[in-house]
Amino acid sequence: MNMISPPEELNAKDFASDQEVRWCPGCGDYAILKTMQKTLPEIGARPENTVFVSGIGCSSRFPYYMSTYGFHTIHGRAPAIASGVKLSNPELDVWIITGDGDGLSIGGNHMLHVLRRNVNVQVLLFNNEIYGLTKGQYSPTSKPGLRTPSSPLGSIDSPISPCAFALGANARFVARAIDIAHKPLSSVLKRAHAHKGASFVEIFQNCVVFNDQTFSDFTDKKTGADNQIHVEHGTPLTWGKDNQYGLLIKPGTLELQKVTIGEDGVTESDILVHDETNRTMATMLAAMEGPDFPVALGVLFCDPGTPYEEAVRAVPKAPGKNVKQLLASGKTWTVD
Amino acid sequence: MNMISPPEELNAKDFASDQEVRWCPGCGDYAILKTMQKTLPEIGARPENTVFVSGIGCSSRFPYYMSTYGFHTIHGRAPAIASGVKLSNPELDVWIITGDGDGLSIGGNHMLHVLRRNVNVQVLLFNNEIYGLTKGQYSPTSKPGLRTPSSPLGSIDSPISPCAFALGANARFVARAIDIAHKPLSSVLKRAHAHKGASFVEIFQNCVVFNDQTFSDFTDKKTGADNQIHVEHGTPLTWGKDNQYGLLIKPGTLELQKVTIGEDGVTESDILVHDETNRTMATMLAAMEGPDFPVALGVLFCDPGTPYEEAVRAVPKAPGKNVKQLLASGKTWTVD
Amino acid sequence: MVTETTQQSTTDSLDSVVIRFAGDSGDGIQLVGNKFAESTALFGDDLSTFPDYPAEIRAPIGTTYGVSAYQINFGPSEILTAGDEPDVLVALNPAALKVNQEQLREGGTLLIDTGAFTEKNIKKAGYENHPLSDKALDSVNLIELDITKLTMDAVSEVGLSKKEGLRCKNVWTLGLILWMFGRSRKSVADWIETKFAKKPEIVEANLRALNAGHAYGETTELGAGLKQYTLDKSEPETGLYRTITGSEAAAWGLYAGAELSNLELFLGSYPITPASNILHQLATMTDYGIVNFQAEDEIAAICSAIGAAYAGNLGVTTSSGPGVALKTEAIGLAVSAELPLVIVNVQRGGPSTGLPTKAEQSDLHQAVFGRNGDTPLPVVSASTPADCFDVAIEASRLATKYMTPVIMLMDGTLGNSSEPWKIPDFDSYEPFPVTHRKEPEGYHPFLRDPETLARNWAVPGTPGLEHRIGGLEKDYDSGNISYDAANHQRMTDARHDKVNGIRKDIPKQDVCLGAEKGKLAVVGWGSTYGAIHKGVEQLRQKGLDVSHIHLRHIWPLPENLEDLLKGYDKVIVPELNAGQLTTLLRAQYLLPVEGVNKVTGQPFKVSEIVEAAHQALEN
Amino acid sequence: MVTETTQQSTTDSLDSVVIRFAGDSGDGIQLVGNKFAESTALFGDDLSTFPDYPAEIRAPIGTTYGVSAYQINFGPSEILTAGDEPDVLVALNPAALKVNQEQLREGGTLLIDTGAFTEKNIKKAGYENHPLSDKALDSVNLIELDITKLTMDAVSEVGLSKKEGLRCKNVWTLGLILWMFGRSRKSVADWIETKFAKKPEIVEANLRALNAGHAYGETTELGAGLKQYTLDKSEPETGLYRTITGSEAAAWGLYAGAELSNLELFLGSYPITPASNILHQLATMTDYGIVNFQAEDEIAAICSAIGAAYAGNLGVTTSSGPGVALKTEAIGLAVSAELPLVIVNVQRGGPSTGLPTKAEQSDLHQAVFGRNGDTPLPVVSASTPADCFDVAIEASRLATKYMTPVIMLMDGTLGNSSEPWKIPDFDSYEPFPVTHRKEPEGYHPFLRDPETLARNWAVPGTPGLEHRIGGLEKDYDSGNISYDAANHQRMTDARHDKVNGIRKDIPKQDVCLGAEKGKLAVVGWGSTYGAIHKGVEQLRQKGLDVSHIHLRHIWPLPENLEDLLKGYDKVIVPELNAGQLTTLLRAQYLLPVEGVNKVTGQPFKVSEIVEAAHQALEN
Ligand SMILES: Cc1ncc(C[n+]2csc(CCOP(=O)(O)OP(=O)(O)O)c2C)c(N)n1
Ligand SMILES: Cc1ncc(C[n+]2csc(CCOP(=O)(O)OP(=O)(O)O)c2C)c(N)n1
Ligand code: SF4
Ligand code: SF4
Ligand SMILES: [Mg+2]
Ligand SMILES: [Mg+2]
Repeated sequence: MNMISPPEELNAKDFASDQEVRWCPGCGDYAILKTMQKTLPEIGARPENTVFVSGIGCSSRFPYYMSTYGFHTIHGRAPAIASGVKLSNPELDVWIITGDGDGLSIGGNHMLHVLRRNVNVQVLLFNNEIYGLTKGQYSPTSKPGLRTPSSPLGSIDSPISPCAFALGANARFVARAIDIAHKPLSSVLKRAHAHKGASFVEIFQNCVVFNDQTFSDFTDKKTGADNQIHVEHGTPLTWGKDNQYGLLIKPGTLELQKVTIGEDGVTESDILVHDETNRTMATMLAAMEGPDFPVALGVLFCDPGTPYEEAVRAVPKAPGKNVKQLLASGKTWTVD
Repeated sequence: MNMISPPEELNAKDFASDQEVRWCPGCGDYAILKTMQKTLPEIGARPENTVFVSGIGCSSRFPYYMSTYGFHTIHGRAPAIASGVKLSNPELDVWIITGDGDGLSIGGNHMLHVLRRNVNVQVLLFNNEIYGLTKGQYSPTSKPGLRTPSSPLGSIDSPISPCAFALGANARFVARAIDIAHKPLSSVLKRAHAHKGASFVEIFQNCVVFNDQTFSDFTDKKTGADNQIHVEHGTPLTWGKDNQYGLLIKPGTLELQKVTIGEDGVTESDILVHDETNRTMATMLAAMEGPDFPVALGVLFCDPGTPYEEAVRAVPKAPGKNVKQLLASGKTWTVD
Repeated sequence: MVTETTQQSTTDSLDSVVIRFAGDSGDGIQLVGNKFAESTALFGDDLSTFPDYPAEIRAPIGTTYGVSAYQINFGPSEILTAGDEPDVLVALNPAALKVNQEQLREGGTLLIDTGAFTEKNIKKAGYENHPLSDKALDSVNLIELDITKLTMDAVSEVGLSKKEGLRCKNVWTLGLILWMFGRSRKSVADWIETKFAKKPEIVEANLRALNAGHAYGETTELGAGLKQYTLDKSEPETGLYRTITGSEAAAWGLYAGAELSNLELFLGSYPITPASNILHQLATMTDYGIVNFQAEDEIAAICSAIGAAYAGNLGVTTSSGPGVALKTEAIGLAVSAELPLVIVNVQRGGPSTGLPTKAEQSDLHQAVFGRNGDTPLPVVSASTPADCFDVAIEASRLATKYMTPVIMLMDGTLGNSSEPWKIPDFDSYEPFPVTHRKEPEGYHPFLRDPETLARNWAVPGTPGLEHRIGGLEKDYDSGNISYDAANHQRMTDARHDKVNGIRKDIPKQDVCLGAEKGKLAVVGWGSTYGAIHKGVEQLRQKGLDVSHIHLRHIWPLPENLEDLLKGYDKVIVPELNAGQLTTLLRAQYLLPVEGVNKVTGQPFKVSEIVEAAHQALEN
Repeated sequence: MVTETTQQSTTDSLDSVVIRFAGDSGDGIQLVGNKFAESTALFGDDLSTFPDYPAEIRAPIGTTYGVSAYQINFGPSEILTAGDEPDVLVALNPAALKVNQEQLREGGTLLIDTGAFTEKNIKKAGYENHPLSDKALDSVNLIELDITKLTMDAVSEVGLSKKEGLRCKNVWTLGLILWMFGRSRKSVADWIETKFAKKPEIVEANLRALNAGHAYGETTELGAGLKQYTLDKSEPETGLYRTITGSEAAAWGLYAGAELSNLELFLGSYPITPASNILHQLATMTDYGIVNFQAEDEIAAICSAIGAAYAGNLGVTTSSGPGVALKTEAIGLAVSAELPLVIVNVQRGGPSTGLPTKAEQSDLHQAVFGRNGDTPLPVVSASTPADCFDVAIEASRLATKYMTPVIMLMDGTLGNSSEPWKIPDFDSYEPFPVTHRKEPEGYHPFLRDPETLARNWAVPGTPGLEHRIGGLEKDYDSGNISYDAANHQRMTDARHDKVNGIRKDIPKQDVCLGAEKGKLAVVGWGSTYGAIHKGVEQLRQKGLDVSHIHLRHIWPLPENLEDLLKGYDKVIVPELNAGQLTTLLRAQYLLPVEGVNKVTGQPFKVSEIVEAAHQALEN
């Protein structure tokens, strides 16, 4: 299946399908789609070797807008279907597109297992903290108190953190990005693609219609910078407009602390350095939230292991094994 | 439903049903059953107010042997059914009995959601790292390489850690015990019962028929002591036959280190003290495994929050609200 | 039927009228439709509505797939369908015209907003040429108004942004239409004032638009095109009325079922179109003592309801076809454990994700046959929006009386449509209170009532009745697990007999129109009621010997149905599926009933029923 | 039939014999049964087996619910069932006697191990009095041996522990039975040597026990009770033989289907009794190029297979009723996306968890009707263990040729039973190679073959054929999403026509015994084949005009079936369910076919078929 492709250079347009894009005007999904279409040529992807598998939801319409192979399946099951695709043909680049409802409500179990098995696929979870397609009910990531048609007095569910869940599920690549921030999103997609094994990417996606601005605390172009931190392996965990803030482990505890560089004698060299191979650190970073802490973006965790499909296919077909051989194998006797 | 019960004292026998117990001779399930039957009277439980809900599996036969209310349901769905029971009648003590297959394979999603919602139930997951009832296929907790009828060349799946999963799922009570260790198991059951909200307890359970001795490294009566640590809130994390070992945070990192007290100048006061309210610590403890580290037992994490059923039932029925009132509500008009 | 009685558009006095409002989904079409329906109901007319949403949440403005429509049929006589063909089509943009134009009846009135017929919009709608140059429009009564401009003029003084101002277009149009049919603006004005109470300038703008639209009709002389229509004054039965959608009626009926059975209502549900509205409705009713649980998926939803039933409540779960498919295994548990449960299926177009916003009746086989094992359960179905109330009560009655899950079939059309409803006297409903068992003497969980065969229902919390149940086969005489061969046969028979016994407890099937025997019976179920009824009415008016039979009880079928059907020379069964009730009736009665099948996601037209009956009579 | 031809226990020469081995599940009963079957097959007899496991993994020793049994019917003539009533019952403990005693035919031989009939064991089995004092035993040929002691004596010199020594009881018994029927010990001895190669003292002990049991028969004079039986020598067709269970045959057939279609085989499965054995079998075959995936649940299992099909493989999923219930929604996706898939349902007793280790045919309705929407798919069923091979190939053929999921029905009896199988010449199987589309010109994903109506199959990795599919309705002419009303009808019709068209591509239904018209047809499907066939054979031998028709194709039904059935005065349909094929035939043909129904978890007895036929002929 390793297609020898003509060497022409592809660009974003080559990854756009002829279907009219049907999200609400202003939906964050548009930005993600654009970034994906721009990023794929940059990583040398070929439309014929690329497959997008999605469940059901606004986000899950994504495959229709790509000129690659695509399968818009049923609610919550994209990881299972994608596993079948990847195990069948490990040469394919398989991307899973899912939402917070699709991937963590009805589909939570398949998400758990595709991650722990480490099937070499990229999972992009468009988290808008709402069920968009079904007109705005609260989801497992919705903030408590959110009023929706199914929670008119405000949601009482305590939410789940997608990245914390993925880390608990033994995922070996966990990252985060914001829909409209093209560059960081693109670089996270590239890292996810490069990672051999299951990559989990949470994308904060704004639903303008049913949950507008739910992430604006940290995504706002003006004020967001102070509330988001881009983590990078081997680099101190600092942020803010002037990189003035940093993270420490509160001495003698297992808790993070926010400090200002230059205050209380803190210098840049005191700041905790990001180690993306440390699951504990990733878990702590994933748990950070406002107002006291910034939201962590970028690759929180990356610690590769054998991809599942390689292990599954470790036993190749032995020469001569076929039905005839099978029929004659084992205990037989002849009547003559 | 708050039954005013006669004050007679109950004992273990009062919690045993008249059904013959039908597990394989030597199965760890027997010990768990015994401990449960002994523990319930000690915490003042009443058979009429106690409900055991299980899925399908050897472990899930448990309810039949209790003289309480019991519901042996379908594979993987016990958390959902138990949620319905508890939301319907918060006065009931609801225990969920499940296995590693029932609770983490087919039932992983319901497990995730009952934990994150924090429904006030006790979840006991009998982990024998195998599908017992269906005659011994590998499960999501099986060790890699395990040969079973469905993995004749050895399982290639990378397993999941039930406690790490529960912590990632935002569980607020996570504990561990060994089937045949009556006292620690009993005290964990008591803590789980006392905890308001979802309590998750992993019980290492030996399947003598299909996965015998899989935990013997740390459960063996003779050699196990050096390979298990009983954690206790506020107490230093030490273990070993003579409590000679202890845990530290490797300075400047987010990694645990095993030390021997008295060696390299380490004294007991240097040892990390268990803080059961710290999710990071719990996550690190849950991840420990042999041969370098002991297996952590006891209450790894406990940090109570509002139980879900209280939030659900926060709006009481308003006086006068009934069908007639409903029919007459809103916009109506009269034709006369 | 509308089209038959109002042949000319110039007629001032009508029996009934069908209006179809259409525009971009951002144009507030559903609102206009709803408010017009309200005014009309208050006026005393009977009516039936059919909201026709796009599948997308918000498709790009101006595209054909973003068109939203709302059809209403109203008049003084009995109205049973939303009408075959609109008499009046309101098209607020070119895409709306494109999608709906064909439906307008010949000679009907077409009202368009020329302000929205810009070149850009025309192109977006996919027209090659200017749509108004279409020859087909020659035969319609075309009214061209620049509603965009008229609205902006009307609201200009309020000082809104252009965008906000344009939002009032729908209300302006509503004002005009209210004038056309002599309906009062009061309820609309009231609604505007309450709705935007916190934004006085929005109230002001909308009121101005409403009045301007109305005044426009009154003061402008547009010739024959724009004129006022007079419908005969209705004389409905006296009583208290409201309009109600099927979803509301179902939600209320479930609550009524709980009250009549003296149980708490527990809903476990997971959102899915078109069933979510029942969840939404019940979610607003927590102060009525309803426990609502939005589960993580459909399986958890039904399982939580089963848990609630085990704990002594009326467990309910609501979904649509794909969601019900997921519930199959759990339904089997409820059958085996003999727990009461109501499963509402608001059917949509299949297979698979299918056509989520369109209606179909294609889950009947799933409801009756779709489980592993011999797993019988009762199935009931509702025929009109208001009927959902009574059918939900009936489902609750059967579930609790017979300790069984019951499937209630609705469909998207029923759920979303509304009709005026004479509020029933709830005291006239027979209660069916449940008594949970309390007596330990002689108890075991599968002790059966000798008459109904229902097992007794003991609830956790009751001293002395502790017991264990599950999905394994149970001993008939003790309720303990049993693998015994003869016992399995006995229990299988008991489960069948229990459900079959319900025949004796449901009304004999009636003939809702026509004679009890004769040439042709048209047998239907569900939302096709109106179309079939009107069709049969027309046929009978022409002197043809046709009867209409409409089933509420799909399983078990009424005791007398076999004999009843045998009294006709011919039986046809119109269904919005490929012939599912047909299969059932043929298998049960070995009668050569014939299907009339339509699987387009659209309801039957009255004319289709009439034609099918004619054909059947001829052959 | 056995019972008819071997009325006296003293007969030395028999046509066929039924032996039932029974003992504690720890006694190695299944092993004894299997090994006896093997020796018998090697001897050249035909045979049919019925392993009857307890539901518990290992119930406490000595209890009735821990009893394991293995029944084998063998002889020189054609053997089709495991036999109605054992001629010989071996009971290795009191519980085994208790559970099985009633089945022994009058005058049959009962062999018991008196060493196991201790007071404790007798009590554990629930006997009030000593079981051998039971009057009912007067009419049987009772052979009491202290097998426990005889075994211990035989192995005493090897120096095993008592526990290990006792484990040889089963092999001692096997030795004796092999002697009784003149079967060779060789294959058993070979097996012992290979199996325990690493434990020479275990080999030694078992060989001694085997020989001792055999010698015991040869040397002991017990009177008429214990004697050697001579069966006529079989003359089977010449060829290469093996024994095969239904599970093995199904696994191999699926693999053969992949080879014939030139595809890779992908299995996505989740363990469930009694379907797991197919998974186990395929799991041993990774070196045949099979991709095996044990999924997290049944939904993931089928979804992975759908993914594999999308990627161009033969996707297969195997399960039993409750698991298939969970797959329902995904099956709908495969129908809508028109992807090939084989879904094997090894049916078990329902409803719900039901009787997991017992067989039933109660998932036919689920297979044919059990989905939301109008969602047709082909259903095939296997009749004997070896037939599973051919039917799995047929399922693969239909799936790939018509681009559709296919359900293959088996049941627990078929899956676990074995029979000697003349290994077919695989070259005689017609290949049905799939060609994935490669040509971009004119491609769209829902282009159909004009004859089969199958859409073309393009696979990811193919340049120029990139496309998107899903569960929403698709435009007939482009494959893009379409909400168009007329298109939905067209696609619905196309899906029905495609599946109905299969009628033309399957063999005409044959009559497997008897005339093509006449008084009575007995119509069956699945594992009831043997009982029906033997029953009809007996009836015909008595000169009665009865025919046996056995269906492989459940949906669509063979083209000629209607006419065929109309040629009989009466049609009865024996099924291990409450009448599911009956419903289907009645609905299709409006024929008054009557069900003969048994839902006990046990197979039909030949005598039950005979009796039902007699009744039908009389009425
Ligand atoms: C089996 C099934 N259950 C429910 C639905 C209805 N449904 C479709 S999408 C959706 C939730 C979508 O939420 P999310 O995954 O967050 O996607 P978003 O629309 O927010 O992008 C639901 C409940 C369905 N299509 N199928
Ligand atoms: C829907 C469904 N799928 C599969 C099964 C078969 N099944 C029963 S129990 C089980 C796994 C049991 O494993 P576990 O939960 O670990 O319990 P254990 O027997 O080891 O205690 C399986 C696969 C079933 N009963 N129902
Ligand atoms: S509803 Fe929300 S998520 Fe869906 S398309 Fe509209 S803006 Fe996007
Ligand atoms: S199979 Fe294993 S888990 Fe099941 S009862 Fe036997 S020993 Fe226990
Ligand atoms: Mg979402
Ligand atoms: Mg287990």
